[in-house]
Amino acid sequence: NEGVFGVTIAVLGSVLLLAVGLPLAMFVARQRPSLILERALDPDVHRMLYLSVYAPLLAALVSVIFGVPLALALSRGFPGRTLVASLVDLPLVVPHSAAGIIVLFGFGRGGAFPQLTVLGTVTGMVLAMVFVSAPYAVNSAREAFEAVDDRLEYASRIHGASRFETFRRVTGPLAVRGIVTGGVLAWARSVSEFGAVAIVAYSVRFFYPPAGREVTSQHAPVFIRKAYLTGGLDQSGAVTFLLLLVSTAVFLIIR
Amino acid sequence: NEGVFGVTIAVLGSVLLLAVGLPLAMFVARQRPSLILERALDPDVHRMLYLSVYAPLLAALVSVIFGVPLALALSRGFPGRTLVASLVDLPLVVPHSAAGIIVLFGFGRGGAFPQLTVLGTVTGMVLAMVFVSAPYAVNSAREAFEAVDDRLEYASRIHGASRFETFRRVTGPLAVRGIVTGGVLAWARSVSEFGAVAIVAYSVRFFYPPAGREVTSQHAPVFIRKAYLTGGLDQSGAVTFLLLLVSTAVFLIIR
Amino acid sequence: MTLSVDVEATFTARGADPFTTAAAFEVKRGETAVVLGPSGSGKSLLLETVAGFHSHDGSVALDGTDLTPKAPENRRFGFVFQNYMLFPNMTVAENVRYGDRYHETTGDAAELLAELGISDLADRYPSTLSGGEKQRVALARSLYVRPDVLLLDEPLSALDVPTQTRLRQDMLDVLDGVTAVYVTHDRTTARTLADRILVMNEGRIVQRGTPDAVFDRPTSQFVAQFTGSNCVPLDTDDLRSAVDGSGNAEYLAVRPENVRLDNGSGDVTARVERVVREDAVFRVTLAVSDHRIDAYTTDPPAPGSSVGVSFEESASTLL
Amino acid sequence: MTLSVDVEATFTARGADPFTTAAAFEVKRGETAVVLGPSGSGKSLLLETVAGFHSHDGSVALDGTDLTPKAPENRRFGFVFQNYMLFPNMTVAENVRYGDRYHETTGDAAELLAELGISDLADRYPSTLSGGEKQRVALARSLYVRPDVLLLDEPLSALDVPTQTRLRQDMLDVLDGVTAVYVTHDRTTARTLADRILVMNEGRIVQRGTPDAVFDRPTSQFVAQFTGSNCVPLDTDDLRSAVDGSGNAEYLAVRPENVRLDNGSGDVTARVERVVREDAVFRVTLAVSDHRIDAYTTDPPAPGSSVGVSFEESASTLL
Repeated sequence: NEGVFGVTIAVLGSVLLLAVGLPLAMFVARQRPSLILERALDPDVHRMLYLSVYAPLLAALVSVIFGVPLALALSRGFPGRTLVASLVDLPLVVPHSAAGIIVLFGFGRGGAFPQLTVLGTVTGMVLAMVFVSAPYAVNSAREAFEAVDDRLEYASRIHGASRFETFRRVTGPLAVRGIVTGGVLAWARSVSEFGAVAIVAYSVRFFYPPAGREVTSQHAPVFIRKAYLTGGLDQSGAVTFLLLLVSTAVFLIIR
Repeated sequence: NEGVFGVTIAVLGSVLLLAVGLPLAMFVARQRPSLILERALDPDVHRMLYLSVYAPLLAALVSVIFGVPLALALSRGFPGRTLVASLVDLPLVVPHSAAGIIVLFGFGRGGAFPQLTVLGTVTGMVLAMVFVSAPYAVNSAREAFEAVDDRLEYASRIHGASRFETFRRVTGPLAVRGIVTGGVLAWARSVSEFGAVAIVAYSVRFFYPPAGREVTSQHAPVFIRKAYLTGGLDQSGAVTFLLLLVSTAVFLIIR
Repeated sequence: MTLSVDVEATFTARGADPFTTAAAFEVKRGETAVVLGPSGSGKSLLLETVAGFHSHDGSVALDGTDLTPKAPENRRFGFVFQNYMLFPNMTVAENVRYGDRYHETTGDAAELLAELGISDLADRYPSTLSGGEKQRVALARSLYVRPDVLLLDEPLSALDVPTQTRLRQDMLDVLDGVTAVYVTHDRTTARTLADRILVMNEGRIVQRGTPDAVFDRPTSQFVAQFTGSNCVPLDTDDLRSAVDGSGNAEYLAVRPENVRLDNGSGDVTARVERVVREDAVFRVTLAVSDHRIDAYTTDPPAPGSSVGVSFEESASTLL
Repeated sequence: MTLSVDVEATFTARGADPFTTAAAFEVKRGETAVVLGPSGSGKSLLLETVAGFHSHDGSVALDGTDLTPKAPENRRFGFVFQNYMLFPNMTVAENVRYGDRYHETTGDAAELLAELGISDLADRYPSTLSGGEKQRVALARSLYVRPDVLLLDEPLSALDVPTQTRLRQDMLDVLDGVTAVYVTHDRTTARTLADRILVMNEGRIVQRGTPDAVFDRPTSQFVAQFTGSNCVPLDTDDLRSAVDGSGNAEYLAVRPENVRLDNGSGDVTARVERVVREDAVFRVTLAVSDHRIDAYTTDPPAPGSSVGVSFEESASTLL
């Protein structure tokens, strides 16, 4: 009976592990190194990688800079807090391409800021990324703030520190891990995003420092799909492999 | 000083709230009810909604049925646990369209199961969804299992219950909330997924009971992008609005 | 510095019913007032309210100056928490000197650490300390800011018994000359440290007075039981006739150390049910009719034997 | 049922160094062995190892039958936890009868609840109970399966003092005739409940014996201090000459209740530093040379006065 239970668990658990691990293993096994090398030397791929690191970084910075104060307010509570918390979580369940459509309605033509061009710009790309990734930055920081015992803040204040000083010397330093994790998660989520970016900024013109001028490229997930449609599975596989190296680096930072 | 800190937090926090809330508000405000009604009565939209609820449900079921045993094993610990936990989390940071490519390498032509057709099938769609959503089901269940005090299980066993009985009467019932939450999260994540599904199963043939025959449709996020490319922002906005109603229902279940 | 408190505060814990605590009391300069009550009686909430952490009705005043509108950081209080609440990201010395930049006059950190016997810990981080050491650091941190009033919330109750006993003794030196409000559920601590005791139950002060007054003359069944008195229902004739001339009382409250045992004589006859050795004395459990009465004695009778029991009028209370 | 334990187990808590506990002892049928030690001394780990929750070297045997290969559910033990560990998804009655389907003979749940004074709680859920009530339910749950051996891990230490005192008394009835291993850091509980005491420190048993033997004749400085004895360094001539004829001892261990005070005469002269009222007696802190000695007395001298102090040879130990 004991053994049966253990074996059942192991067998059932292994099925899911296969569903995730097998494609990954097959994917790695079926790569052709020559093709990967060729793509790794392609300037088009370099531009894509630059854009795919840089724009998510901007999005993560925005999410952290404005998300940490929001997280602090949420962790303390204020009237309407539940509503705001729900609003912050909403993008998590909005289908990805729907998020792109929503960003276009908000900031595109006829939207809130007529001077702003989002379609095909880095601005639009970053706005789409912030929309889908801000919840991660806010929730991670919020959990970190909530994990700080209220009475540690009491101890700080009763011994003379103001709210701000308490944040600077106690709450902030104790939550810094959670804030950084939130930023990394937001970055990773932005790197992953395909749907919203494909709608708002399929191809993007941006200043590319190595070339010293503006160039056009795509966000990595878009680039991969394009490679698949035009070059087939092998071509897109090589690009995916390169991108996975970057993703794995991100992943190791998170853990 | 006190007031300044509070105001600074409120102002900075509000910026992020605007970046998320403003597009949502503008999106809702700019919808045309007549167009929404027209789309709501369109049989094509019905097929899409059926597929977009049904396939994610299959994916969530698979993730829960095979994910709960894995979560239980992970919560208890075994040799290689850290490696397995990393493997389970990996899909979270794999870019969405890369996930689709990886699934094709694993289960597509030349993959692990030659008899299996994944390109354009419900099977492929569900496999892609499981790949991206299983981590949610596993992690939620795992956290729920870890939240059960070891000594509650000790108390069960010392008073005569085997491992299996302890799971059935104590650990399982106490973790059931987390398991259900994990299932709902996996479902919501599958509903949202655009990148992986667009690569593996852009258009899908499936049996549609109301018609009594096989039909072709797309997963909602794909359908939205198609509507945007062929019908413009207004057309896709109406479909997005319908889908958001469904998403919001999901969202309310989660909370 | 006389602290005057007259507050009423309501607190809602996550998922619990709202709980109201209300109290009016004064603590004179240099005195220690101990708030004694069971867990959940609202004594911690009261202390946190005095510190300014919760909004409340009424006022907290120091020498007639109303502190109610002041934020906690402007009240010049010290606070010692049950679970220490040392800043984990700072060394012991940094913890102690935390209030440095907010106070013009402070104590001498090195001297405080020496007095509390923890000079050698100055450069350690809190996570490496034992419970007793942590609480000494927390004490030093609070004393360092030379608080007008020191507030202490069950500072001993997370410690094991020998550490408790040692720190309770040292606490007497610490509190000497300090105006303090000390919250505890432990009657030994209350009796050791208090100049005045406020007994709290269900958010209200139910009795107040000197330790001897509260312990020897409880005014209610609750206080009698909580301070360790026997509280015997007077529902049998022989018990009633032995102690209650007027016939109006419902309970006899008498401390175990005031129950006299002798062979054969006494107010009533009791059977010895059990004899248990406590630190200095024996606790004898007696059965009188259907009731249990505890007595402390250094010369215990044999279990199962019959003894005479007498209650001195001067050392027992009718409720 | 004689329980024989001879085990060594190593445990690694998350992020901590591995900790090893080792002990060999026997508990005879119907006896209560109390493992007494400070927190972190490995006594809970030892108890959990005996229960079968951790892998270990050595063996656990009952009447000569080796239980080591048996899973916890096949050992026929009962276990009472510090934090109750009631199943929150079951009523009190369901908790008590949890072992029903795994045992052929069980106790009578209603009777057990009645004996423990909690009959009226049968249909309540654990979250609605007080700490004392929860622990009574946990006791009933363990007794219900008629365990060969009852293991108790600090069952009183999460309770407030009056509840502790009451349950400690009732525990005497519960443990009557039951073979039990009881783990605690509280010496009063140990002295009240133990047939034999095993004093544990740093993962090892450092002294064992009857309560009186362990409390009155500690064999080490640690045991002396942990059981509440004074442990005075014999580093001055007058103290040494007063008590130690041979001159080999380093410490004098003497219980506070065995320190005799009289005016003027006595082995040494001491100054009265402090007098504190404890429940039944006064704790007098004396200064002898640079050392502090505590004494219990019912007739305390005035603080600041000088008194003679004598240590009876029969009631003090040289270490």
